[in-house]
Amino acid sequence: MSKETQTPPSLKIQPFTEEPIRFIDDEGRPVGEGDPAAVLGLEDSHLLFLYEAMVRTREIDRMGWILVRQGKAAFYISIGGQEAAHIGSLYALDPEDWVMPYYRTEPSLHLRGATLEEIFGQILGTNTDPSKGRQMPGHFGSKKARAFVLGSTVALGHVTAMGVAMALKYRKERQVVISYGGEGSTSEGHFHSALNFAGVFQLPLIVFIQNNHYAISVPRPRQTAAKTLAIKAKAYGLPGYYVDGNDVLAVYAVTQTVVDQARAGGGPALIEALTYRLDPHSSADDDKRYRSTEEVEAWRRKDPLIRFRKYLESKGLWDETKEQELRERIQKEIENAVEIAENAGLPDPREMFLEVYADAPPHLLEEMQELLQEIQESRQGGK
Amino acid sequence: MSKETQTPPSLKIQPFTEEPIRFIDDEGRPVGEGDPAAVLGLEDSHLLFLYEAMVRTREIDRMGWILVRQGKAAFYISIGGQEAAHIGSLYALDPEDWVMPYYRTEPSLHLRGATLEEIFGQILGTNTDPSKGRQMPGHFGSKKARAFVLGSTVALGHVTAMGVAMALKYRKERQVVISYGGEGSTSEGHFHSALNFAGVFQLPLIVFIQNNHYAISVPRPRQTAAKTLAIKAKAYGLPGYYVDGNDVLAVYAVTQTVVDQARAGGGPALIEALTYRLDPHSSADDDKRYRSTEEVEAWRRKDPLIRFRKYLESKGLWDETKEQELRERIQKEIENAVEIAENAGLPDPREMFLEVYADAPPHLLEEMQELLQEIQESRQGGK
Amino acid sequence: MPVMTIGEAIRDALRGELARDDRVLVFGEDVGKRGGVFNITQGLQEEFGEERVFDTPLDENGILGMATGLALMGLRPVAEIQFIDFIWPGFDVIASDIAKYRFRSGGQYGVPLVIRSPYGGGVKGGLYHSQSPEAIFGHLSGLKVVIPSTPSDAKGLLTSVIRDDDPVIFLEPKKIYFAVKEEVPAGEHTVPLSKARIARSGKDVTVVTYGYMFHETMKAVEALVQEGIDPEVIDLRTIVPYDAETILESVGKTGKLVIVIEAPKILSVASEISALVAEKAIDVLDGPIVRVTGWDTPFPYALESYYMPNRTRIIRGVKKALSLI
Amino acid sequence: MPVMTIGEAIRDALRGELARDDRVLVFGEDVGKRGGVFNITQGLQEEFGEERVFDTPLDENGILGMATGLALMGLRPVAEIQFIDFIWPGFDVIASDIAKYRFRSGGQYGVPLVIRSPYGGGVKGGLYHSQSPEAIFGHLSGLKVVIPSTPSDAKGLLTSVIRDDDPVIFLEPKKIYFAVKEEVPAGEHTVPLSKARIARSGKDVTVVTYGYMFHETMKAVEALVQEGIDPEVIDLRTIVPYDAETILESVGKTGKLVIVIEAPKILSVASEISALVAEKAIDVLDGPIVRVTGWDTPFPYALESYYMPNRTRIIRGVKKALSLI
Ligand SMILES: Cc1ncc(C[n+]2csc(CCOP(=O)(O)OP(=O)(O)O)c2C)c(N)n1
Ligand SMILES: Cc1ncc(C[n+]2csc(CCOP(=O)(O)OP(=O)(O)O)c2C)c(N)n1
Ligand SMILES: [Mg+2]
Ligand SMILES: [Mg+2]
Repeated sequence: MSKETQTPPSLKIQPFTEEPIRFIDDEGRPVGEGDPAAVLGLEDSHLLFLYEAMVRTREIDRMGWILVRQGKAAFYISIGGQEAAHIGSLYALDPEDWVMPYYRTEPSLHLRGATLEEIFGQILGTNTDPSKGRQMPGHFGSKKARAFVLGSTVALGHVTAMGVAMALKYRKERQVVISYGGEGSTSEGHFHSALNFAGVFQLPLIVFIQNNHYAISVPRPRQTAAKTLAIKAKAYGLPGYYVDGNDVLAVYAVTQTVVDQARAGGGPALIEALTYRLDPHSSADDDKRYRSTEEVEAWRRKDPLIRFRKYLESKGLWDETKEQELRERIQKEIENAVEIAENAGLPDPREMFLEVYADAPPHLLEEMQELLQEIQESRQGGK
Repeated sequence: MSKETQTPPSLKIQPFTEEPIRFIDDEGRPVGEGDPAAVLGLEDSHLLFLYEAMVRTREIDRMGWILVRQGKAAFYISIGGQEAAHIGSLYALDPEDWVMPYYRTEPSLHLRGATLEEIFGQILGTNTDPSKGRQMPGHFGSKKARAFVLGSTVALGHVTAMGVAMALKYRKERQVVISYGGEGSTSEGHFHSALNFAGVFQLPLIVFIQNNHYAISVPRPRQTAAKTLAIKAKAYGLPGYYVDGNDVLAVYAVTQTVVDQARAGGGPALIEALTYRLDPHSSADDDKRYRSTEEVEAWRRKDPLIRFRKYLESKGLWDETKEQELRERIQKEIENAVEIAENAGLPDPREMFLEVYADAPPHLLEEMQELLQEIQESRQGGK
Repeated sequence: MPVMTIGEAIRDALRGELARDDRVLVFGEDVGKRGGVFNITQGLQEEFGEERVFDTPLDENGILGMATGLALMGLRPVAEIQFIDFIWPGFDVIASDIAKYRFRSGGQYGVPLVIRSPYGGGVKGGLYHSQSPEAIFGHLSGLKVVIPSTPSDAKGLLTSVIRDDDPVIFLEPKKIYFAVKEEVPAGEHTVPLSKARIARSGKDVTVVTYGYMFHETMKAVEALVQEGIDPEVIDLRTIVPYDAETILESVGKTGKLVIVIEAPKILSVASEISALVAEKAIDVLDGPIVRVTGWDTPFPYALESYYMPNRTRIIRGVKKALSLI
Repeated sequence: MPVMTIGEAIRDALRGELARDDRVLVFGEDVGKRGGVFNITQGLQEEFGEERVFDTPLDENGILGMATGLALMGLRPVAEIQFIDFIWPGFDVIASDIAKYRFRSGGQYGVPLVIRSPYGGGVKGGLYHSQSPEAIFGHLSGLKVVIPSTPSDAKGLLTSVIRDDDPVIFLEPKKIYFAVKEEVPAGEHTVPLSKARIARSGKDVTVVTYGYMFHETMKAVEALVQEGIDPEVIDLRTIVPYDAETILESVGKTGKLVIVIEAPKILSVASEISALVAEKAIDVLDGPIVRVTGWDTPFPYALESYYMPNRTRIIRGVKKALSLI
């Protein structure tokens, strides 16, 4: 279900607010005048689509954790709690737009057509991964979904996305590129370079920061002395928006606003979405060491899914039966996809040598032969 | 002549002004109420000291260019036009404070006790250079003058200076560190890292940006879309001051304000001094390609030396005879110093190998022997 | 003597130096409450306070700039880079400042500092949590590069590098942080830099290695000995400036040389050691110098076990050196 | 054929590719009106407009990120880094993104781009305008590194790398930008990558070199020939992936090998070439493999002429290889 909406001109979203922009409160009640859906020109079907996308993202995420516990995945990095920030912003894009993911983006890219087999292939490192199991879980990208394949260096994607935006401008395309990162990513030079160049060249780049309060264990105030992250846009002559990242409608509205601006040649923007990571940083983390259960529990009550569901219920669009039905349907799809991904098997070692350069040079062909020899010997001798 | 002044509490210097802070105008006339010297608590002797320091800086600079023309120096990088920005800010420091220079700082470090022989030794690459001729002209540093020895990477000094400030804080010293750079240096990640860390740890760091309108040929608007460079401080939760860099009193006043704040534990600040480079970027540049003679001439009329001299004359502190006398005196000192520096001879090649590590490892001693052998053979055979 | 893992031995060295010398500061991402993502700095912040052991923003460039400035002022910073793969945003500080400060200042300033970081493969970390870039640091004149392979060396070498007057990159083989145990001297314990360790004496072939590969090599040696081959194994310990003397002496005895490392082969430490011997001791050599290395590809995730040198690959390498295959 | 310097030949190649292919963009610091600090891009902005040839902010990280993004989208960026010594602020883009993009994406994406930069000593540039860091790039699997030594190669190789589907670091020996002249083919001219050039045939010793050192080597050769020594000189041209075949064939003939480069010795390209031969052709060698290089120190300013390898040092190196000293 893709939307055909455009931000209605009546909608005035302001940069540099002191408080995050919100459309619905923690209890799913509209903030301000009128029903937010009406204000945003979103129909019921759009709202339901958004909710389903968030639930899917959550369920994919749950399965990620299960696969680690089952010993099938070596690692998992969660998205739990940040679904609204991802889905709300991705929803503002056209299919032709480009996404520079960060490691928490993986499950949400299903929204852009990445199949469940592909996503779980990535998590499991098997042949259904479009990137052939080359990277750790969390590093999903797919050309088909117009999502680039991120590396692990925090913030590096921002500066590459800036270059992508430059290409779009040079080619006079009407597409935009959105680059994701955590609040920790604003500390790296890549963030600085990306926004500075984007400002100078007025590029169609949106840097979308998920401020989830922690960079692993390091709390937000240790990341920067700036009051908000959005204010950092001032350093580059850009607008910076501060939005409630657990309010999918607000995230959508703000993103749609800047996407429309960028598409119209209005240049780049920075968005800070205030959210919270409900799970440990990754399957290798122990978050008890640096935050209290009370803090986590308090945020669990602000779960973006619960909040949006309440809103839908208040509009009579949702109930427990629908919820059950949805979860079950998704669960089945996921289980099926995991099975396919698992059975797809390990990538062929030979390809490793063939995809370093466009054409494999002699020394890599030689190394490939050595490896094949070694594999044979190991099989014989047992290594 | 060192000052014993402190910023009078009456002086309210504000960050983030739209226009540069000024105390005297282009014609040397006071701006605002009262005589700036009185407002700043500067006595006549202080004013004359400042003027002399600027003239010295200019004359050292002139000699730098002459040495290139004479073929004695391989390269020179000018300070002409930026004397007020350098001298005004250095004057706000205590002798115990620390300076991270940039390549245009060299002549002005004379103010902090670097001798003329040392400075010209650096420019000529001879034995009176405290750094033993290891670097190109412009890369002067002297531990005695509490000036670090910069490398050539633009902006790198900012991030090192941040570490120095951290040491000062850890040691609970009352010293501060000031780090210089051009407006181009604000584009590098080092600037970002330095100010971000300085903000988080509330360090006694002043980053002093000389906005001289060009980074070699690249004009200021191509450097960043931000309205001012001072505004970049907002990204780090810091105050950013915008000052007329050709007004030595304003530069002094602003720097003294932030130095006092930093010394009192008030944390870091950013200063943008608006100035202009009157000469080509360096002896290797041809500035005709990227700026008009008219533009340069217009700025020549705003020469910080002329401007301050007019102010002194209006106060009856200066006249042409004094000027002549001063210039001649300095000229003699400089000529004398150049001679000493020139005659000091080339550094000993052996030391190259001994100062890579604290103790030279065997492979470097071996290479040293090879070089000595080679020198001998070259002498015999002619290379 | 207490029995420790490499990780514990590193923590012990840090604790010892923090206690002994108030110029020592430990900082990096997540080194405080979290105790580092490998728990190496666990408990240190509690013990020594937030002024001595602290978290930084997520910016390696800032971390390294901070270390440089601290060292310039006479402190002894020990900066942690969470994974060596993430050091590149700060590489300019290393290449342009740290490695050259003493030289460029004509000896006026030095920057005695330590950059510690886990490196190497074997933990299913994929491209960016597995690399072995020691060659890159080693090529920058002015740096020292040190890699321990045993708990005792981990403690002794780290203590030595913290006390050393030069900047050091100290790389910790993460795969064996908690896998190898041995007795480690309690209290002060230093191991001299630029001195290799002859881990096994032998007469047939010299095998130079370091880090995790040392252990993989010892497994191969076991099998080789079964076949009647008697290798000498040298654990290099300091990668630059390395102990040429020990290597040349050993090759003088064996006439054969194999170098075993994890990194890609081209322009690697294996190439350097080979070139040293080919330059200085070609006359004693009576077989090819064989480099057993990772492949010249980025480090793969799913196929990690196909990438890293293992017993099989090492045995093949030694046999090549002995012209047996 | 027109006579050109290396600098002119590079400009000619850029002009040719800008004209031929609108995917080619040229950018960097001061490349526009200023025409680059070495005047290499002079006139190109006027000819092709500000959209094709443009100045950037002073930030190598931004420049390289821009190049990567452009390449991902199918353009053919040619980024100039003003001096290779200043590339480090952007090194993460190279090490983590550019070198690994094709591999990590399983071939979904590639980043065909060129990073051109002046490198090497000889212009009194001191520590930061003289370095030769080709070994560092060469160790990063996934990059190509190319260095021309003649005008004709400068044009042909640059044209080839712009058309190549892989990312390339193209290093230009700044000392001889305008010092060497020769006839250069007009119009389209390409030179194949990974093919070394036998610049002089000889039978006594193989000398592998590249860049400015090629010319210094030829001077030494002149003197050596006088003494009755007949060297074969190989100009490597592509540093990685290098032409092992040509080197091995030559050493097969001469049995002696000297490598002449400007960079410090440790972990250098000289070490790599030496290791190649010690691994694959030890049996044909009958003398030490000698590395003639810059010293393992930072690059000095006043004493530049003592640092760089010159005729004397090369002659000594060749004689060592021939066991004459
Ligand atoms: C350059 C770099 N340094 C360190 C790391 C290790 N690391 C991975 S995620 C992370 C924290 C990121 O925090 P943030 O940007 O806030 O994103 P979040 O994980 O909270 O979504 C760190 C330190 C890395 N991947 N890259
Ligand atoms: C990292 C880096 N890139 C490029 C250069 C070459 N370079 C030297 S000075 C300069 C311009 C600096 O401009 P700005 O910072 O405005 O200072 P100004 O020279 O105008 O005082 C450039 C590009 C360098 N030294 N370092
Ligand atoms: Mg975070
Ligand atoms: Mg400037």
